[in-house]
Amino acid sequence: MTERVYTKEEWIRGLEGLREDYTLFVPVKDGDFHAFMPMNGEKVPDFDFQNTRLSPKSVIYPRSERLFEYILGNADPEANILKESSKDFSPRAIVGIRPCDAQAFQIVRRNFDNPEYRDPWWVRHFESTTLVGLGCNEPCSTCFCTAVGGGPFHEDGLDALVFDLGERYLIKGLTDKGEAFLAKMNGGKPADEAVLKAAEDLTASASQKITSSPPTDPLKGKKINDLFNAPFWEEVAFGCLNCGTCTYLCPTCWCFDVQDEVLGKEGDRIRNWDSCMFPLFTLHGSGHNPRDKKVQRVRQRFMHKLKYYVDKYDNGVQCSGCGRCVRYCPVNIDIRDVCERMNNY
Amino acid sequence: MLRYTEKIQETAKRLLQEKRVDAFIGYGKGSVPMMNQPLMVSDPDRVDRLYWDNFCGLNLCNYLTKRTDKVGIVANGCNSRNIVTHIIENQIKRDQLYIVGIPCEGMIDHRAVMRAVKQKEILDIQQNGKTFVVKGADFEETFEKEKFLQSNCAVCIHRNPVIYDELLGDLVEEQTGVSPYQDVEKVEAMDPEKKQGFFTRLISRCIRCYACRNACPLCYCPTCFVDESRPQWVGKSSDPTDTLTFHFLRAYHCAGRCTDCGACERVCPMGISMRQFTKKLNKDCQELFSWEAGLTLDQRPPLDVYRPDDYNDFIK
Amino acid sequence: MKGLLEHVGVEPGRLHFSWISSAEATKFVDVANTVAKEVKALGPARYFIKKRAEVA
Amino acid sequence: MSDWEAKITTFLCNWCSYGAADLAGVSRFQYPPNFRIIRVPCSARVSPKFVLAAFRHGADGVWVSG
Amino acid sequence: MENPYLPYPVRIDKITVETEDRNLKTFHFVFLNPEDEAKFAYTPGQFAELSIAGKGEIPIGIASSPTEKGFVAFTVNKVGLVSSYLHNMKEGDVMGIRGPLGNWYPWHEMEGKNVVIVGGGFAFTTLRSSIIYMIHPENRPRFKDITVVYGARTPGMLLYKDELAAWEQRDDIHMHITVDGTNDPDWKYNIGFVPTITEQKITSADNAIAIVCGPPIMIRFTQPVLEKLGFPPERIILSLEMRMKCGIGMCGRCNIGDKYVCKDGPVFSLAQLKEMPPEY
Repeated sequence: MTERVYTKEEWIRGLEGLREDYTLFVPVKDGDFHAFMPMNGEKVPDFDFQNTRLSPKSVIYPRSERLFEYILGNADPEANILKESSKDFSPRAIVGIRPCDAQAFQIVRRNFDNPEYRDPWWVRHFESTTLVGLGCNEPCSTCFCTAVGGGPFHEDGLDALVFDLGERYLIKGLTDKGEAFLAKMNGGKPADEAVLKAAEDLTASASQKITSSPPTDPLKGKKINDLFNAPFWEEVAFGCLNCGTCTYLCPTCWCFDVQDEVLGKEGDRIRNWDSCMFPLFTLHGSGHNPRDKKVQRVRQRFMHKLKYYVDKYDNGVQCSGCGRCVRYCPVNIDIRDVCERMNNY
Repeated sequence: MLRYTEKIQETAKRLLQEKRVDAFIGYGKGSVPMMNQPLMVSDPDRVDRLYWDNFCGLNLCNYLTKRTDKVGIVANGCNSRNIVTHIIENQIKRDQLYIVGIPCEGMIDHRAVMRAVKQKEILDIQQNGKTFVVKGADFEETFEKEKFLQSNCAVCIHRNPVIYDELLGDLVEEQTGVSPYQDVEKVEAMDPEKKQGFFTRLISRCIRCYACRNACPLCYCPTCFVDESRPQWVGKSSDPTDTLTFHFLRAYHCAGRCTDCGACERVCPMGISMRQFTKKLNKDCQELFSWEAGLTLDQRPPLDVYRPDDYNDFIK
Repeated sequence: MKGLLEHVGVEPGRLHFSWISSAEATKFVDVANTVAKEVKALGPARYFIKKRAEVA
Repeated sequence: MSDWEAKITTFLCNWCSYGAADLAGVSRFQYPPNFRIIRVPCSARVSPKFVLAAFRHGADGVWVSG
Repeated sequence: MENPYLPYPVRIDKITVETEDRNLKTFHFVFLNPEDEAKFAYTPGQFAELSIAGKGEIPIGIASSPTEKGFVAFTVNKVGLVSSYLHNMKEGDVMGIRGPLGNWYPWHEMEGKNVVIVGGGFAFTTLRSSIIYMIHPENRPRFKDITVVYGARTPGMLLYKDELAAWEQRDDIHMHITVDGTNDPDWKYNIGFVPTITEQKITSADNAIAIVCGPPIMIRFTQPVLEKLGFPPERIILSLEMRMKCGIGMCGRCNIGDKYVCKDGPVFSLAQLKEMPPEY
């Protein structure tokens, strides 16, 4: 395992040098908040941030993605037959991804990469991406990664992890992908004991700072139908506007919609993010809608994250504790509060 | 503004006990600073969850649409104007409502506060009349409320509720001398190409989560035009033209009905200022029809009626 | 409608409204000429046209 | 750009302007050929969606006439 | 990497109008690449996504049986954007099918048992597939008595009329065809709702498995009838419908509790459904 120390200037220079080998996605200040954007010489990476507004899931799983293309008509023998769109699967790296967001990819992976089917776009994008994490020295008050099996310096799901030690960065390679990334990067020197000790202390103190953590273990023992019929859903759902903010900002929400778009004789089949908050999500052709009411949709979202996923994969909840939905829900529906209610029911 | 909390609780308790209403809709204190939660209370013993402060910017009218029971609701200026619009548009009946009016002094823009503390994490906010104190892990700063109003509140000239059954507190003095349409005028002065650039940039961040549409009390159509598939008016991807079409038509559907309550901007997770669309229409309504939405129950909105003296210069 | 379209940057001369009775063939021709002239003067539209979706 | 011809989507009221257009045709009046006419039962049938749809499909101009 | 979203190109070979209201048509598809037919190996009860370039995809139960070679058939009701477009397509047109998807009727468990099939309306498609499959000479010995109750609103709304008549003639299958009502004086079969006919004609649940497929209202009333006859919930098999996009358990919309209708279903036993939230 490589452990190297970089000054902050060296680090940025090192990243610049990697631009030939990787498309680098780095946090950039964009208006009021940060976003992961390709490092292209114009945008200055800014690693002094709490977390990006949108999760980096869009690097691997874009908001809208062209899947197939085709031509229409009768003249061409190839007409009406779908062809896979060509895609760039060259190496990418997300530098500065928070451990919670990296863990989220592991959660989502169980959906997109399973023994029966593999989603060709998600899997190839994921496999070509190196995740270089940045530990959280100062977790937010809305963070609860420790409650869902993560932590501010959690290594699972990352290929390399960066510790911000004030003046310098310590970077640890964690997987082959991470080691390859480090091997290509210029600068830095091997880490000494003192630095490693500092990183350890930082890890311990950061975890201490996470105060809100509803336990998620009791969820497993509950019965789906009991929770489903619990009386608190009406109250939880009252304020909900049924907008897609929570699902679109969430790093672990993966639901999508497939749409065909045609212009003249050419068409595309496009995949867009979708949200279980929208009534259209489950509307049948017949007009029947099994989740017609707001309360059913809100219940679906929380049950999916905190119960169905738990039962289906037996691998924790479908939440990485990033706290985005807590902060940005316009009506302040707090997943921690819902989790407590489910625990106590 | 905090002083209203107790009064709201008392009023709600009384109304529920006297069975004047089946439920009472107000705000509850949120679990994170600067976020409040719309709340419905039907048990008189649980009114202590009701709350009021400078962050009650979400429009409660959303929760009135097509209700059949009797409800009490807190209403400041813009809430009350939307209640009027709802009544005119037959979304709820006047006699179902018990409106508890609250003279409003403007809501604080949480984004501006976050900007002022350089996006550092805010742990607590204390509101003391004209100032408020923001506390974080390693800082504490005092700000003047006046400078941090939501942009729609800063130019609001209808702070007092226009319709109510009971008023909590004294009416506040309305602002005068504000010029509400400065930003619209700035855009109007641009040439078409500049305008195109301005709006393309404005909505470039949009992720089509429809929070603006859903937070808008005017958007209650059973099927929104973006969801229609036959014909499909607008594509569902994040394509810029589709996004622009969505914002354009959403705004247009609010023409003559928008009360500039600011809910759309407040809820936008990407911080898009979509009032740039609706305000232009508000300005046109003001100039062409001398109309502001939601001020009276006796008149239908201008795009709803025909009058022989309607402006028609644009017709050849 | 026209107001907002112009506001977002569609040139004023692209959208026209008129009232013509069924007997006013000459007025129809006049207006048609004006409309065509104004639109031609603006050149081809580039804005607000749905092109192939700009997606990943 | 010399061979470019404007495409103008035109919504005409069945009872008014469509009649006028018809009469113009019958009377052999000359008018420009740029219009793609859509007959509507009343010009009030034209919703803002239609106008936008026309622009989205690449119309250079839209003319609504009652 | 194999792409589970890529449809196999097919040509429409034959279109049959099934019902008097012309809203149901059966489409026979032939694969453009013969090797795709082998890949599309299915079992009765499964469904596939019919994919039309420029319009989208719809999940439809497979109406043909794997014992019928050279084509696959689907019976489609005209309701939405894609199905309406499909109804206007002609023989010879090219489109796509993607599948087979989902699970199937529990053929292993049904071996050596009596099979009761209860169907209503246009949900009869995968049941047709099942019947053809079971009465194939190779498979027939695997099952004991086969009883079918099939109903529609009127005689004109029955699917596969010729085949129904042919099955009626056979002595290795008991057919009970019924309609809700008819003015036809020559109607020679039953009149009455499916649950009623089921109650009259099915006499025993001994060693029997029931497959029920039909509109929700029919299922709701048939269920107690079967239970009264003595069918335990694990031996009542239902096929569900849901809005789907991907058909492979990824897009997230067709779940009922922790089960996806597209991947874990569409076939569930009543016993399974009782453990799931009633959200369908």
